[in-house]
Amino acid sequence: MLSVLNLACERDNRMLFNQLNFSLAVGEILQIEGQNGSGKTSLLRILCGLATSFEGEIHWQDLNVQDKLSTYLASILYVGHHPGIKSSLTAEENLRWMQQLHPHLNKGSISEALQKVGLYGYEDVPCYALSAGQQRRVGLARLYLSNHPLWILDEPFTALDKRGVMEKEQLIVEHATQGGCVILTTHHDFELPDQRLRKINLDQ
Amino acid sequence: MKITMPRWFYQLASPKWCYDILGMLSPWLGLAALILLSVGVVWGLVFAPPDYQQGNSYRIIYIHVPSAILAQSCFMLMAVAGAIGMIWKMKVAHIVAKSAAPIGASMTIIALSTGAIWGKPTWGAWWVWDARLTSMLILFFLYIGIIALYSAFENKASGDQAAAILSLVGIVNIPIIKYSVEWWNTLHQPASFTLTKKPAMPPEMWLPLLVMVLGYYCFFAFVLIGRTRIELLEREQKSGWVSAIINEAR
Amino acid sequence: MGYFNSFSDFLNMGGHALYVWLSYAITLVLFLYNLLSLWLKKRAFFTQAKRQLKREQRLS
Amino acid sequence: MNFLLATIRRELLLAFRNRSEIINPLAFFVIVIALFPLAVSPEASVLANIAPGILWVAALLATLLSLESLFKQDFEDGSLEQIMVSPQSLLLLSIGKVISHWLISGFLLALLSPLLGIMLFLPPIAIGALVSSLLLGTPTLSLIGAIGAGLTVGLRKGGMLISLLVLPLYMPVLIFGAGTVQAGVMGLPIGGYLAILGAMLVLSLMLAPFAIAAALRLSIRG
Repeated sequence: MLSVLNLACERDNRMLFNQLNFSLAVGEILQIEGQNGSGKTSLLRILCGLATSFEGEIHWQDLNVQDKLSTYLASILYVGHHPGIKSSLTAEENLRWMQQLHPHLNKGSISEALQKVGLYGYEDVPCYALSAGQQRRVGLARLYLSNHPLWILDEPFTALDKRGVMEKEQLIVEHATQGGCVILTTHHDFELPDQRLRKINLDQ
Repeated sequence: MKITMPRWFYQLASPKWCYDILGMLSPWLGLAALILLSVGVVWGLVFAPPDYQQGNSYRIIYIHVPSAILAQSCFMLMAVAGAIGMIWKMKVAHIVAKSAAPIGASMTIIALSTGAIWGKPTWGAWWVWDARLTSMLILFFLYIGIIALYSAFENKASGDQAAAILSLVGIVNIPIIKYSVEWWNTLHQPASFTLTKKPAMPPEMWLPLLVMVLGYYCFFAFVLIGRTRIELLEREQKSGWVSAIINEAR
Repeated sequence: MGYFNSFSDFLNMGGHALYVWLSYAITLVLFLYNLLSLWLKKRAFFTQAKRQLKREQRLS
Repeated sequence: MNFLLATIRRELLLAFRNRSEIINPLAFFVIVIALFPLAVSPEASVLANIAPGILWVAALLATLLSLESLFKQDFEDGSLEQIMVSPQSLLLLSIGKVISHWLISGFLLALLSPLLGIMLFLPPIAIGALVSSLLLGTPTLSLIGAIGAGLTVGLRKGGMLISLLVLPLYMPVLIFGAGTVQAGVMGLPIGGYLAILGAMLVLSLMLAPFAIAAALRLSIRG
């Protein structure tokens, strides 16, 4: 579905990565590894069109992403370090805004999603009153609503407890088995029983 | 937004080609500037007749008017170069715009200070809120803003684009600013006497002015080319052709 | 000499000497400043570039 | 269109939740106005003379100060990123943000201005001119200022810079805005002035959103 050809990115006169080639088929999960500063976040930002200073090509369903940016953007869901959650709005209001932004966030209802991330009963509490882990879960709740074929997740497991991590892993695998793709970075050892998981190391 | 342009236009995008061509032009422009400015100054100061109303103080016109013209042309150039840089992603155009900004700012300083000094014998005050001086002052503020914006960005490419946006916004605003300042001026000082508007200037007065304007343009181009070439070297320091130049220079 | 009878007459500028010469002096200073800053920029670049080149040679 | 309305609704809700965002520009406006009688003279004749200018300058500065934070929060919490990676247009978002910014700054300033006009001994016949000029002029200020806010949002020290970038561009609006009130004081017709302020508004409404969106795009890409 997604293929990357000869991708190169330079930042502050330093080559982050060069000659990067990979492709991602339906149902695959790609984990990007690398030390701090190896360009993981930069790569993810390039893949979702947030950074344009790169060379090479990105193809989505055999079309160049830069020519068909809006159709591409309609099919990806990106959750970065800052997930775009307003602390003075409640979890429900935040998710409703996300639905305004992404028409594909239409699987099930918001209250179901909040229930699944364990925030049942917190719908009308403004996010600043939630703990860091709970806020993170508000940020990730959109995954339960998503019908996007491609998820791009930057460190999705930070600030989550063990159970939260397990649930998210399960969710990611489920997304892949249902025909989606996932690209993510994490320091967490992400062990999967089947052959879906692929890894790229940016240090090499 | 892809528009096909003639080949030379794309060659402009090659830093090395630009560096070489500009290097060939530069000495000629320098020479032309030197000749035109010396001829113009001597002609204007010595051989042009004094003004019947202002006497000899009008000789400031020969440095005031060209600097005011240059200050405006330079802003126009920055906006056009910025637009080219944004549309065709041409680095060289951004570099030209960046190199032009400080020169344009110094031209506004010349226009402002000579205008203010000229005001003293004409209106009896060192500063008068005259329409032309006021719009020149606002133009100076615009230049300061653009230069500050360049220096605020650590990433040069972002700074270039930010300044390009600002200079495009500025160029749309300049006519509005000029018009409103003129209108404001007539409201507060009806029928004021303007410095440079003359019913008919005899040729022995405007010919040296023309020479000076051309001389200013050549000087501007000379300095602009010099700054652009160095900025090109700075940005392309990693590439082979720049290393060759550095090695040659030692 | 042009429209002036003598050199001192020229310097006097019909009583407007201060204004005329002050304007021309400011203009001259700013023109020279432009040239000087150009030269300084050039020199700064080449000293920096040479230093960096030496450093790279030492490393390799 | 739906997205535009949704943006405005969200922005107004956010402003309502952090009420200081609404109150601060208004308080600033009042306090700056209160400085002038103390600094210049409390005499009615003096104050009435400079009132049009003061009221307009104070409204302009209040708008400018509130603009600084227009995109800051959205930039820091990732909301702008989310809009960039969504299929929604940044252009509509910019328009929506500016409209809601105007509703909580310029619009309220205009509503508050008659009170301050009276405190500065502005003749009652000029109050209409004051309110109408602010209603037509402040949206232009918000639009132009949002360009500066977008350009500086990614910078660590954007505060002073935005004033430097935006104030020169504000001058035509200031000239005609204060001119409207001045004409109102003298009992002259103000239709022409309002027409020019309206023309400036239309022009900036057509062009500024593109510049705002381009500025935001460049700030997010870093």
